[in-house]
Amino acid sequence: MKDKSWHFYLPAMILLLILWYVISIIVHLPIIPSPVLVMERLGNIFTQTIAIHALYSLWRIIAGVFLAIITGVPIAVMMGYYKKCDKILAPIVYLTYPIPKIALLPILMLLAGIGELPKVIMIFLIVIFQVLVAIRDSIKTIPKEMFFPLYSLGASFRQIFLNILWPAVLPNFITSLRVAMGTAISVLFFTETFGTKYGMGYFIMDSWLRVNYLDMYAGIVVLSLIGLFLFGFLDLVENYFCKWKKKV
Amino acid sequence: MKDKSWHFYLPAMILLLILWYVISIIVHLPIIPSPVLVMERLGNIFTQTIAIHALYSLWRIIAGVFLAIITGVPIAVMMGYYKKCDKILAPIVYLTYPIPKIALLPILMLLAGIGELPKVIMIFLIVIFQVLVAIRDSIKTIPKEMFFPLYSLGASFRQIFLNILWPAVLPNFITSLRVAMGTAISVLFFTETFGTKYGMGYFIMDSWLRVNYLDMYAGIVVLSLIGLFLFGFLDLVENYFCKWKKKV
Amino acid sequence: MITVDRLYVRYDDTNILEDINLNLPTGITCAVIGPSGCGKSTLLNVLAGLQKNYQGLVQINGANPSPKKQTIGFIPQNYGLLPWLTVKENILLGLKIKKEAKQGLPRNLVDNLGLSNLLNRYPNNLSGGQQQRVSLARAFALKADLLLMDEPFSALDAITREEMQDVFIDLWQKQKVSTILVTHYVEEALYLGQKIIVMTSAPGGIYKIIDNPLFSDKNFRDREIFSSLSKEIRNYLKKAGSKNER
Amino acid sequence: MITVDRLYVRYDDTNILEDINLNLPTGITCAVIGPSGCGKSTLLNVLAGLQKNYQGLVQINGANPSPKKQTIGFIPQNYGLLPWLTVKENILLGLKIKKEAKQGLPRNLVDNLGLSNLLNRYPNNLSGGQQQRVSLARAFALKADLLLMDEPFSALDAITREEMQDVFIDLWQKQKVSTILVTHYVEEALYLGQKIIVMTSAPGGIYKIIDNPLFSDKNFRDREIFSSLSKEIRNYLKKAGSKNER
Amino acid sequence: GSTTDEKEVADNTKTETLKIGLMPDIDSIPFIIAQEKGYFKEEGVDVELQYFKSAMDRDSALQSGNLDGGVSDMLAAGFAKAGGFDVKITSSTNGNYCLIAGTGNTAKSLAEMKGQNISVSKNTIIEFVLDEMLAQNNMTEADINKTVIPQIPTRLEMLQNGKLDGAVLPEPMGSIAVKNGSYLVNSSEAMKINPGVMVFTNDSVENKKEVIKAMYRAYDKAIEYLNSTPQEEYMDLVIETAGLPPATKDALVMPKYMKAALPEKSDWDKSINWLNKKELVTEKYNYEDIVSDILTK
Ligand SMILES: Nc1ncnc2c1ncn2[C@@H]1O[C@H](COP(=O)(O)OP(=O)(O)OP(=O)(O)O)[C@@H](O)[C@H]1O
Ligand SMILES: Nc1ncnc2c1ncn2[C@@H]1O[C@H](COP(=O)(O)OP(=O)(O)OP(=O)(O)O)[C@@H](O)[C@H]1O
Ligand SMILES: [Mg+2]
Ligand SMILES: [Mg+2]
Repeated sequence: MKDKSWHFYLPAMILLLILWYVISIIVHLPIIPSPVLVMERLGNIFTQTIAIHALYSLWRIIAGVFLAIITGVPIAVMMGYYKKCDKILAPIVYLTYPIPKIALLPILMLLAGIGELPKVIMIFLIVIFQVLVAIRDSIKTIPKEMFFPLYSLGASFRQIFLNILWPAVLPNFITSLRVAMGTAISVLFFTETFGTKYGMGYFIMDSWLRVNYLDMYAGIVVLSLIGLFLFGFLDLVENYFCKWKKKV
Repeated sequence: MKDKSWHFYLPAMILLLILWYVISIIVHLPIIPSPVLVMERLGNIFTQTIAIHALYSLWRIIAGVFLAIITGVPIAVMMGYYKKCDKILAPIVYLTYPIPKIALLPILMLLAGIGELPKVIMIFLIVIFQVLVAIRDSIKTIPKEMFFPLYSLGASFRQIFLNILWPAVLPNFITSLRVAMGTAISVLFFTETFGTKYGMGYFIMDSWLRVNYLDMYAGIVVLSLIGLFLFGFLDLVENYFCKWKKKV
Repeated sequence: MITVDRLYVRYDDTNILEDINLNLPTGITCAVIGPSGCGKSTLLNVLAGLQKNYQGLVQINGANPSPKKQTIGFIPQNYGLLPWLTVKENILLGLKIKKEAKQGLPRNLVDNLGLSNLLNRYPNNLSGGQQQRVSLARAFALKADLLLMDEPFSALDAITREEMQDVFIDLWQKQKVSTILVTHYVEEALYLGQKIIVMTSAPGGIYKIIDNPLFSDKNFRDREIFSSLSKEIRNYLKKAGSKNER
Repeated sequence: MITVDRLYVRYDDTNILEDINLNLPTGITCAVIGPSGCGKSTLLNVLAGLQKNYQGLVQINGANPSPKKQTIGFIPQNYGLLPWLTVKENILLGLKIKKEAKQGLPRNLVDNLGLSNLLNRYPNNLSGGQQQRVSLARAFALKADLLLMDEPFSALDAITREEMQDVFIDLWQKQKVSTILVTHYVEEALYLGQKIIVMTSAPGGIYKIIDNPLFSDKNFRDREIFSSLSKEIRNYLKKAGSKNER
Repeated sequence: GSTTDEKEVADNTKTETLKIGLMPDIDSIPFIIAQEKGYFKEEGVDVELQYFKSAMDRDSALQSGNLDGGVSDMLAAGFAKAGGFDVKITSSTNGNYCLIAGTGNTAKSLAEMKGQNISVSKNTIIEFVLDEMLAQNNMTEADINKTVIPQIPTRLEMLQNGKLDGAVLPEPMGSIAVKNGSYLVNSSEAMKINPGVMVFTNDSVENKKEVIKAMYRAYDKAIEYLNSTPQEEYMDLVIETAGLPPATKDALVMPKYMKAALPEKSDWDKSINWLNKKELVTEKYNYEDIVSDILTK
């Protein structure tokens, strides 16, 4: 966290706030409220209102992404490592990836009801493909010589996974998680608009509908901070696990 | 295209169709129509109706992704290569990436109206971050020894870009485009629902609101095929430019 | 017992190895020497079970080469260290995989190879010669049935090289492990190989197999036969190389 | 004219190079020899302008080492080939960057290095020795002001190595290019170096600089002074190595 | 007399386009007819109809100046006003919102639906209508279980498949559900509340007064046409243009359309009360604050 602490973000934050402020003054419409007013509103409603929404969203994102990881990584590893697996699964992935998951929402609700499950599943469905494609492709870029030491030791697949596939893919995996997190946050807008009264997606959408732009922007700010928090967490993970990459 | 031709996809297609068929029989509701009926409908309406929608969507996706590439790649390269650039821009990216772009629709409409422009910009805004993060991260993973031959020749930045950065990053770039394409397709649902009567997003949404599930599924099938087409195109590009990667 | 019978290896449409025949009893050390690009590494890869695309019969102790059955200590030409493991972890990797890690780091070996101060470094932060010694340590620690070494001392200076050669000789004398090593140095071949195989290039084949009386003789340079034998081998090498283009 | 004055290089908190002082006139060839991990590659990196983190004065023809001002032919220890370029493109890379590619591939050089049949291959499909020769071709094609070679012949068999050494000597005699090469072989140092620098390790320093009368003498092995000189250098090496741990 | 009047208007407004946002519901039908039958042209106005799939997109377009006005409702107008957008209600429209009991639900009245799942979209006209119905039955929100599902087709689908006990649906979806075997419990029409309105930005009301008036004349012509023509004659066209389900044709009985008129004051009072009570809007806007008398002046 050394170089990703407050004074890493502070200048950028201030810059963005100034930019926002200037635009809000130029446009001078309630559709772009001044950041001062938004921050004020945020301060007023955070603890009573937004905090609970943020927690709901956080849990759904984490659950969805977690599900995507534990099912996506094994499949991706198999696809990247075993040509045969790839031959069978790649066309299925290529065919199903572009299916617009949002259009499947009615089916999902029909099958999974309107509780927490379909929301998590929707995040899962969208994120898993990104994890899948990124990991599969990055396993394929490992030069085959990299495997020789382990092959020549007669390593089992598990050992190859632990000693080569996983460490080699980790940086790309974290990148794909970064991308997926961003997507997961966007997806909240589909998933948190039905069958719930909580979640940042619900909150922002509701504020929008109510033409309450102050609330809406306060929500956007909080969502960005959630994203920032998740990104920062990934940075920590990367620093910890990819020590060997550190350049002098 | 050798190993990505029809007989690459055919088994998967048949499998998915069978799966779909079985589910449609089990559920037995109009919301999951039989693929036979959908294909029939697709055959009937493709040329008069869907083709034009598909073309509109294709152009918007390509325009948005193209914009994202020509602005995103240079920024990402600077960020990945120059530590200082990264120091300045990374926090901005980290802060703005999680901002839900959909919530910015009012602002976008304010700035760009409701014609083609905001649709392309929306795709651009969502895709550029994925390209940015992926390329930046992958440039950072190039081992520094890789640069030595060019450094020792006193190469200019342009030469380093052309000879190292670009070829080294290309495979990851294509992966990120694959992921981004999938996202771009999902985004159609926000972007094509206002100010237009064309586009697959519009078509599917319209069919949905009309409770015309046959049309809706026909649209989903076409959208998947568009995705497939774009993926196949990326495969071709990869095969062509990454010849050196081919394994024996 | 290593048996190779009519071995052919081809990439694309050209033969890399052609009609290789070999019979090496267990416990022998054998030096392979030959022109650049003649297929020495390829031959080692076949024996290590890494190159599976070949024609002909290859057997190690009566079975196909398979690292699951035999314990093979393999030192590839580019050292084959894993960049995300420290030196220590890299050395222990083989033992870990063979489920013998509990016996711990072979301190003696590590000392002899001059690695004691580098144990917590990552390979990227080592010099070429240091990396090569880590690779040696990994293979030697294994107590392998078969040792395959591809130019194992190439990145070492003359003095260190000789010390490492002695480490190997010691090891061999204790464990009598069958060894095939590729080398570019006639002297090295004469010191370390009971048999010396000279290969021809394009396509790679066996030009001559020489029985070497100088093996493991510390003073082999001073023996009478040394200069005649080394001249002979250099001659073979020249002929083998000029037979075709490199 | 290469001037090095009180050069220090450190990683983390340990000195890798300590108090290096050197004065080499233009057009000289100089062989560097020293124990594994003593800092030879680091020294070359400093001279090539790749390692910028150093203390002390380093000047090449009166200016800081900078590949933009001088044309430097650099052969790194790991060959430094770009995997996405064919052999031909790799060889031409230097010329292209120095904007002299229009003169085309130096056919003669490529023939002498035995690469004519490999021009359309990618580096990953080459043997170690072949890769090294491609790296040599790239550096030699450049008509460099300064040639820095890190163990340039280490992956070549004895015969090929001697041929390549002669290619270098030819080149040097035509262009009188200042050269610093790292080698592990006393013989190689004696054949290719007008001066021979012996380094100590941990931290790396200069132990001795020897003027070598045997330089470029094809029959240097038969000269009287050869065996005494090579004994002397081996002795220095031993002392330099034992001074500290490797 | 009237012909010269029209000419004058036509001359004044030749260059000005009126952009109106529509949604796929029956309020939009008169506009489609007026466009198709050329009534707008006859009145000399250039009206551009923009179709939206969600209220949010429509409101964003309105608030970002891409529309002059649109088919909307009193609650949206109240929200906009509170959000700082000066909008004016200019007339009431003819929407209808139905409370439907799901398939297999035996309830025949709201009172019998105590404790059941009733689906609405939150903070919208839909929820407002349901709350009004509850109030009429002396019930409160706590008596039922409100389930939020914003997408209308999804609500319909869940209702028809027995995943919901009830739902409030706009026309023509309500009629379609009834046609498919669900039971119509109550409707806004039956309760004589009508929160559906036309909304214009204050800017347009002030600067395009004549254009809007001309537009309303064409609108009234369309209403005359609608009320005097059998619905088979125009239904196909309307379904196609508005984006309504094909089933509308058989299921929907067109309501008696009213000519453009100012909305009832009581409807506005109910709406703003509801907004205030739910603390969605704090100010209590008067009928006069928000309704423009452009039609009557
Ligand atoms: N993937 C490949 N595709 C085509 N040819 C290859 C491939 N790999 C190696 N070769 C060729 O096979 C031959 C043998 O290679 P190998 O690496 O076995 O040589 P070697 O004897 O080890 O040479 P060196 O002493 O230079 O290491 C070489 O001519 C090389 O060009
Ligand atoms: N990134 C690094 N971090 C820390 N120490 C390093 C790093 N790179 C090199 N070293 C150390 O610096 C010393 C000199 O390395 P260098 O590569 O210059 O040695 P060398 O003389 O070329 O050795 P060799 O003959 O084995 O190639 C070595 O001891 C090495 O461990
Ligand atoms: Mg080899
Ligand atoms: Mg070195």
